[in-house]
Amino acid sequence: MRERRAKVVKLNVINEPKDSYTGGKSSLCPGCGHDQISNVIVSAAWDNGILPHKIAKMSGIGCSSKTPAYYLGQSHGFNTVHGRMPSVTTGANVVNKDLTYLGVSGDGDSASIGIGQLIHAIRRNVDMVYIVENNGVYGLTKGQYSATADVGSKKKKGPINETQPIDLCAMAINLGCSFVARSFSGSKKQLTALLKAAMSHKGFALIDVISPCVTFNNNDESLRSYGYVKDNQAELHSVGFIPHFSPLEQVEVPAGSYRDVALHDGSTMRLETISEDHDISDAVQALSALHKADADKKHVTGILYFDGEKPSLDVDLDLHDTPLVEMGEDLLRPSAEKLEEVIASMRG
Amino acid sequence: MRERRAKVVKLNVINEPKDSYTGGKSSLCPGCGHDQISNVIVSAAWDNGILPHKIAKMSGIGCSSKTPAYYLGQSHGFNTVHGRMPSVTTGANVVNKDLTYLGVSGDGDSASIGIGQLIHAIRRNVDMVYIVENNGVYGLTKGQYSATADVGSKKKKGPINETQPIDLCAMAINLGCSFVARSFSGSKKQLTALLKAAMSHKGFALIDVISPCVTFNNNDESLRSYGYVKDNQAELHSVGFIPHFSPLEQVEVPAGSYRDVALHDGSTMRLETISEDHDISDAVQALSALHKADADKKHVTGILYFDGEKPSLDVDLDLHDTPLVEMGEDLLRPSAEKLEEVIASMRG
Amino acid sequence: MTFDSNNFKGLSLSQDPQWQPPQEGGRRSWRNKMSKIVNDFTINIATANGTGSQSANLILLQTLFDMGIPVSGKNLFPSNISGLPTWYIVRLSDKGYQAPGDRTHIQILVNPATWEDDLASLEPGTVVIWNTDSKMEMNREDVVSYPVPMTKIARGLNPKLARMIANVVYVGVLAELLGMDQEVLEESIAKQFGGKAKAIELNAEAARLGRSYCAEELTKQDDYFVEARDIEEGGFFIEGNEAIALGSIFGGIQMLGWYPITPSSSVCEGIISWLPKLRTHEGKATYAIIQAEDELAAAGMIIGAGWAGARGLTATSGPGISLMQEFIGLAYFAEVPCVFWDINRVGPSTGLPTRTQQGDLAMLYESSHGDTKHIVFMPGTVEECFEFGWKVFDASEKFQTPVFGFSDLDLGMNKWACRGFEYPDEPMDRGKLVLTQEQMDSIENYGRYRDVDGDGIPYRTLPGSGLDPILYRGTGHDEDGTYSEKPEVYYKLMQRLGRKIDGARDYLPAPIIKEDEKQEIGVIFYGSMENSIKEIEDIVEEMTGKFISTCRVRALPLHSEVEAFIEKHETVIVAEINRDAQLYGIMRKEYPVHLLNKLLSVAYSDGMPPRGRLYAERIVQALEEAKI
Amino acid sequence: MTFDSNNFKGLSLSQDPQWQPPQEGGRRSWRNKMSKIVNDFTINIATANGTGSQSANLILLQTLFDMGIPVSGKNLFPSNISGLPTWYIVRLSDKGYQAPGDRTHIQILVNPATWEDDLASLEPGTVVIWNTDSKMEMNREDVVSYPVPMTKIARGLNPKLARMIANVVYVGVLAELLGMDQEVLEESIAKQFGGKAKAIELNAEAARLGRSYCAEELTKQDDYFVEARDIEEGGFFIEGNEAIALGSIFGGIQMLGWYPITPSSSVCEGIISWLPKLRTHEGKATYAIIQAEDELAAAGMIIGAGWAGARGLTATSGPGISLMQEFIGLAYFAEVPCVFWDINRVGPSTGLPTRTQQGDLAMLYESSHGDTKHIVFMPGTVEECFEFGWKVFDASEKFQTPVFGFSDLDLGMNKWACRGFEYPDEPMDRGKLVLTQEQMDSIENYGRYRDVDGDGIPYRTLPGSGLDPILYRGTGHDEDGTYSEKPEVYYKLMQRLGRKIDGARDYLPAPIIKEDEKQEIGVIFYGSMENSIKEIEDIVEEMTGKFISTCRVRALPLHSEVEAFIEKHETVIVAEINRDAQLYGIMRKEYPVHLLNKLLSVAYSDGMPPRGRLYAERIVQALEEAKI
Ligand SMILES: Cc1ncc(C[n+]2csc(CCOP(=O)(O)OP(=O)(O)O)c2C)c(N)n1
Ligand SMILES: Cc1ncc(C[n+]2csc(CCOP(=O)(O)OP(=O)(O)O)c2C)c(N)n1
Ligand code: SF4
Ligand code: SF4
Ligand SMILES: [Mg+2]
Ligand SMILES: [Mg+2]
Repeated sequence: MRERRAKVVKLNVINEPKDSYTGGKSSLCPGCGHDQISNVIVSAAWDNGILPHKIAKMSGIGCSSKTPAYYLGQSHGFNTVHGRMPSVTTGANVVNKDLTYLGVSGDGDSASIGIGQLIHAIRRNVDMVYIVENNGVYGLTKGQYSATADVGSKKKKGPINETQPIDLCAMAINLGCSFVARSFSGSKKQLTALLKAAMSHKGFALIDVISPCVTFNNNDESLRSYGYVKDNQAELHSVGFIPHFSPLEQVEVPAGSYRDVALHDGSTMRLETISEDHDISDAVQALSALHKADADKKHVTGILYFDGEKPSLDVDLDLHDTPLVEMGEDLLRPSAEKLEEVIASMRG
Repeated sequence: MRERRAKVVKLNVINEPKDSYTGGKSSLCPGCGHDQISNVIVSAAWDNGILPHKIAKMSGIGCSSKTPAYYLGQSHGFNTVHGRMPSVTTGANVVNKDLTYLGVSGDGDSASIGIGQLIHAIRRNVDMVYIVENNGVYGLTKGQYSATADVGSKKKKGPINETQPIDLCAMAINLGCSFVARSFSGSKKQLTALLKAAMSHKGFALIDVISPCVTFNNNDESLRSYGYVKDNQAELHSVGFIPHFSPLEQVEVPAGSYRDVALHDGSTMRLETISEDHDISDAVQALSALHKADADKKHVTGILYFDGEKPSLDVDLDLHDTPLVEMGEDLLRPSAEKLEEVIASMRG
Repeated sequence: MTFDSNNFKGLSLSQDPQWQPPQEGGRRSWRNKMSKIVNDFTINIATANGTGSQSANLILLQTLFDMGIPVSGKNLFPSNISGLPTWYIVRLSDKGYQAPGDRTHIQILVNPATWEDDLASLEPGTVVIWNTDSKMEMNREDVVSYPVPMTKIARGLNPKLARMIANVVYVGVLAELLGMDQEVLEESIAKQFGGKAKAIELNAEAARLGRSYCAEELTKQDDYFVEARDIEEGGFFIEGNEAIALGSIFGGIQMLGWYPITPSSSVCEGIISWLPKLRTHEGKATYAIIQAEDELAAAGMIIGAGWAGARGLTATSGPGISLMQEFIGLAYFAEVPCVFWDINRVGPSTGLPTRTQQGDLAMLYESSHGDTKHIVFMPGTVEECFEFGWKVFDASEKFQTPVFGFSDLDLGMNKWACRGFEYPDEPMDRGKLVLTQEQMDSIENYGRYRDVDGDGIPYRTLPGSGLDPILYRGTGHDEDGTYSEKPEVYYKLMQRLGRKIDGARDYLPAPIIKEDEKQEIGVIFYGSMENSIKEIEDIVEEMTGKFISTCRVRALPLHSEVEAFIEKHETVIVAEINRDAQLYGIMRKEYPVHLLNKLLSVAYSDGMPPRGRLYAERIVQALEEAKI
Repeated sequence: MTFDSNNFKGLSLSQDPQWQPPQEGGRRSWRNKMSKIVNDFTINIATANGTGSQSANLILLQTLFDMGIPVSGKNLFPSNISGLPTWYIVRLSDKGYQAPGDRTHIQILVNPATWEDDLASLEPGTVVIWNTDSKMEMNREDVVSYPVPMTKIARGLNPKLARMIANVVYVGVLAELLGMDQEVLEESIAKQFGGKAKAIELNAEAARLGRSYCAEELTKQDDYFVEARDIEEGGFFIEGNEAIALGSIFGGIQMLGWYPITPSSSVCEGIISWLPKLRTHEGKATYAIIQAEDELAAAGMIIGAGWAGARGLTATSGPGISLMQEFIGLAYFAEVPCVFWDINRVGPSTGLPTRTQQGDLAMLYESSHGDTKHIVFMPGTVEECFEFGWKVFDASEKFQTPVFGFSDLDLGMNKWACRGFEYPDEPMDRGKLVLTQEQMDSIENYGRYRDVDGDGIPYRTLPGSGLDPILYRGTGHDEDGTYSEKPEVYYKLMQRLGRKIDGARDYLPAPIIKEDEKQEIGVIFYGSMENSIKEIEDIVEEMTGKFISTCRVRALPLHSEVEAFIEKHETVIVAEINRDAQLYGIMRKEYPVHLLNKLLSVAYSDGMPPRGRLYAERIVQALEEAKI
């Protein structure tokens, strides 16, 4: 009998194959930026060698927020309600601080209905990664404008979109967020590196990822009509027809330089990677870089701000080393004597 | 018969006495900073010569939000729900753009429950004045910490208050708010000037006013216990005893210099008025000034940022000149012929 | 290990857990029967969303409609954007039945993802038109099989758009098979693509190719046919949500504050698209539209608008209603007019966002904490969607209170045949507004919250008018609006509010009652159940030999005629689309006990539009149980 | 022109709009009567908040209590911080009545702001002890007037603190007038001020001065006296909210997420102050406390904690409950344990934040959109506040669902006499948790949402355990937790959830039933009404000669014994503190019709704690009307 050669499966530092980090089949539109981010999550978690079941996948509601079903199938997760993932994660985090909390949200979820919770999670420095899959639109409800920056630089604006977009990175830096980065769904290498760093960071790590919506985010006014499509056969199309796109090509921009990326709708977007001179501990410098990029109609990517010293919420709370969820009745229920003492003190 | 000399009543440009701008008797604690702000509102509205009934007083919930009862008795107003005054004001504003909307809120109302609405009203550039009567605590619910900066510089912090405060001015500047100022309830002159300017501004004007809570905001850990008081007879005091204080003395700080103000609890606070060189059109400069002030444990006051060009929401909406509320059925209900046209178009 | 994947397989109409296949003996042998079945069958089209099947299905629907055939279409779509299973159910019924029927008679199989389950769930004898290019097998012998190379035909026309055009091919096949008028079909295609000549041509050609493929390659082996009928003049298709949008505009909407959520978004998007055409004055807007940051803000905005004296509206669905609870209480207590449309989808929580239900009714009626009670309008047809679209504003301003419109995904997002809309027959009722000093002087003892007329409805002034200003508030207040914690002031205020809403009862739309002479069995229902009631009636009659009277409730609080209806009948069933019998519950709470004795409930909800047989069987069962 | 000002004048107990002064003939001439009235009268103390009167009043209460006299105190305070009118009502009653009585017997007048109204509302013969330094007039001849220069006496002691000490002076006057034990009084002062010697001395001296002023300058002209009684061992005073706080801690609370709101804040502040003392391990916390940014976040946090496997709790009041609606639906549908305490204040909207009501009950029971139903615990005593404080956690984890605790301002923020707390008599019930692979293997066909045991309650694993991970969601899901829109999957899930909550009925605290032999009249009530029921019983008996049975409901869904109670009695009245008869409404919805025939409702709410006579009269009236 011939010896069967086992197929060589690459393992990570904790001897897990990459398969242990994958999830279900995506039901997003072909070409959606969000799927690229899901792939990065799989890679980064595998690279980092975290036990899959020690990760908690959290999300709100939206196309982006559906993605936890498409990665880390061995992790528990919670696809919560629209815009309120931060609070649910906060509650989970403080009772089980030993998990790695990986939150995924959309720009609608984060910058509109959820902005209050996002701000307060940042303020508390909850130990979690928070990825905004930012496409400038409400994907799942079919293309209404969201409150964040446009992905396409030449987007024509309807009256509503005159409204100044919210730059979540600038907001976070201003709030003293302990880790703030921006990236692009098509920059796999950069994003993987950022995500790995974020997962290792103790504290709140915001990664705002530009993640084009191939179905609704395009230059035309009629983008809000579900039937609109973007190739030159546009007018031949039917109600409810969503063309298939391939994912955007990988773009990696060296530190300090920029690249123009062509989007599906034909527009381009300028990505600049922040230079190596950038002092990530200087909030004002980071804000200034963002304001400048805004004025120049480009997006600056990379780690923008970092503060490794800020204690995270679980530390502030002075919790016992054992996660609260692992404590038994002996620690959770005071003794009968204690009750007697309490009552005695009341009797005065 | 002798001629009776009428008492001379000072009138403003529209021939109204100041009395036309006053309100009911305050029920706040004696010495509360909020009452000083109410007085400034009366003066500024009178000075500006706005018809009292053309002002709309809006507020949320809190000690601060009660104050609309104490000024502008001839104006309609709406004391809404906690943290949601911006949306109510937005709705009112777009249907009657001819009123001057004067919103008053607290730091709990604005920086916690209401921060999302505040941000989005700023983003839309709703034409209103928004005063935050900022005391660093929840006054009406008896002294819990709020999410904003402390008024006292030496405040001892309990575990919760390790959390980094939110600087609403910095947040607003970052969002591109069209008018951002900071002041102090005891700086009547400065505050009056700022408020008059804000009322004349077309767009969203944020004035963050440091307004000490004499009852709950003090340096001691036990400040959250209702019974705590702040003079040297502290331990003699009873449950539910609230000492009476006189309002803080007026402090006017010349541009570019600073002054240390003694608060009721014995702590001091450093107020610096922003220098005349400050370029109010430069957001990054303003942010930098705020970040610096924060590092130096002082408060910088004055107009911090201004953008007179940004169109306000009502302009964005391309509204007819006649306020919507003044339109009759002729303009509001399309004709029967129009309905026929609609139906015909449906029949295809 | 479990996580969600795309398992949407096998949604079929006969999946009600209670449903039983007909007994062996009862099964007719389809091959022997040669009688024609005309205009009385159901076509189920299984595709994936994002493929453009929606427009093919609408062409089919329009063609049948324009031939004068009573037809309805239901779109069962998933909660995503592209690639997941979607079913479209076309019901032809000379009797006018609009519910999805009991079974599928003709199945179009295009989607490999649900192929096997769809096929497995068919009854013997079903006609199956299937895409031979889908690489799936047709492994049933007991169905009438029509294989069609849909993709190949489409690819021949335009390779790039084959995925899309393949859908029109099956429309062509159906046209030939059932005998649809080619001219009408081509007109429908032209309607569907507006003026776009190239698209019209492409699609018409695809339909023709489907048609000729059928004529040339297939032999008719089934009994299903369509026949043209007399055409009702002037009818058209419209979604309930668009009808509400138009109604709102003819109701003088001044402010729309909204946040997107399925299935309500199209109310707002309808308003947004029609307003510029209908309500521009001197080139400027006579309305304001704001997409809010969330539902709380949307509610706040319309309350602000109402406070300022304008007609504000928002539309949302369950999750939004939950988020608006606090604000709704404010509007109730401070007496601010404003309109909320709830287009119900399946709850609780995020639930099934693209499925239908009447699950929010109880919540609307008693929205917010404390003692509250609200006015709810419940349209059952697209015509009523338009009518109530403007009437809600009058009610809200008349009673100075938040008013709900209540519809659902089924009524709101499907296209329904419509006879037309009646122009409002009354001028706008702005309620007890005091606009001038003269008016003010004529009111004895004015106070914002004083019940001057004894009907519980006070007068009000507007900001900016200079007349009797007050500080509105959500806290306790006396008749002048002044803050008060006095027990008797609060008690009196709450009693008045109670009387005010109660007094709206008979002002609100009366129920639509169809009475059988015998007055034995009554069925009370509401909203989109209107589309199933005729079939329910007929099946109950068929099963029991008894005729039923029906009473369609159209508003809360309940009109006195509803009570009279119950009074008259021996037994009355309340049929609704939810688990907890929500309208029945309201009646149990409010009606005299002697009426409750004859009140039975049939409540059922699984996300599907109400099927006639299912409700009929449950009604019969309830009647039988009640007799024991 | 109207806006709110400080008009809090004249809150008196007899201001019920239905209340009528006794008829002329019935009025006893107080000057002739010389009989002693012992331990059976009501003292009303009218002050302003922020003056320190609260501690004087607590000293008075404690003194009476320590003399063994059954006594209760109600604090009627305004919704502000300082300077507005406040009334404190002390009821002495050997019969144990704890409701505010029908009238004031002794009035302490200190507050000029309400002076005139307070005075005007007194019945002839009332004793009035008034501060002659208040610059107000005493213009009634028909009362027993005791003028006392309270401020002057206080100023003599400590001029700076005179405003505060003046309050203790009236306590001293009362002590002398009624015959209170000086030693007990001084002990009470010592208790009140903990170890603070200076404060004790100052206040004791003020009380002594008041006492001697009374002895020396006033002549007793009234009939009111106190007499010491046998002291029940070990009793103490505690607020309901603090009892809940302690109960939660002995229930093993792991996470508190909260947002301040009156009257619930003191639940959280109680937890916050006790936890470090009771639940520190190796110098570290075994709990996490977060003051959230709003109620939505507080709800989210405890849901996150529950999802992760911990016991999370929040406490709020009506407005917070409204804001939490969406999240509550998520917890219901995704089956996440978490505990919500609603300390009811007066709604709707912001309402009367410092007044009491049972107005949120109906909302709690059916919280959130769609079909839902929830478990509600309703303590009626401080002992139960403690007991239910821990039991809610067990119920929530057992049934994997949000559980409500329902209390109100009256029970929550007043001090009540308490006999003590019983240590939990059962170990913590963490429900069907699968913690090991072994356990997992022993379950046949595990699925997060599979009803393995037939009780509707599935098993669950925890994040981090490595056992059967799933993605929790608020959308439709099958038994494995996988996303599903299938009709039969949804239907089955909703039926199971229905059964699960329904199944909790008899697990929950049974009603407390006190049956009269005749079983003629039953009264059903709940919560803080417990404190008025005895008096209601006695007055009804006095008025009708009939004895009543009582049934205090302690949880929803309703225990089967409640139904049995109704079954047994001829007529049953449901008495509650709201406008819309909320518990009665739930019974109308759920009970068989034959029971409804005998069910009557007495619902009343004006912000005041329930007065015995008011309810008794309405009960008698309801009984009479029912007989017609
Ligand atoms: C309370 C509530 N409001 C509205 C919705 C409807 N809704 C679902 S997804 C979504 C927006 C999602 O946009 P975003 O977060 O940007 O995600 P994307 O789909 O673009 O990835 C909305 C409004 C909801 N589910 N719940
Ligand atoms: C929804 C809701 N939650 C909580 C409260 C209770 N509440 C009343 S005022 C207040 C805080 C007010 O603080 P702030 O806005 O700073 O005003 P201040 O009293 O300090 O002026 C809170 C939490 C409420 N009224 N409504
Ligand atoms: S709609 Fe946009 S965001 Fe959503 S799945 Fe499709 S491409 Fe992605
Ligand atoms: S509690 Fe503080 S904020 Fe409120 S009125 Fe008193 S001093 Fe002012
Ligand atoms: Mg998005
Ligand atoms: Mg404050």
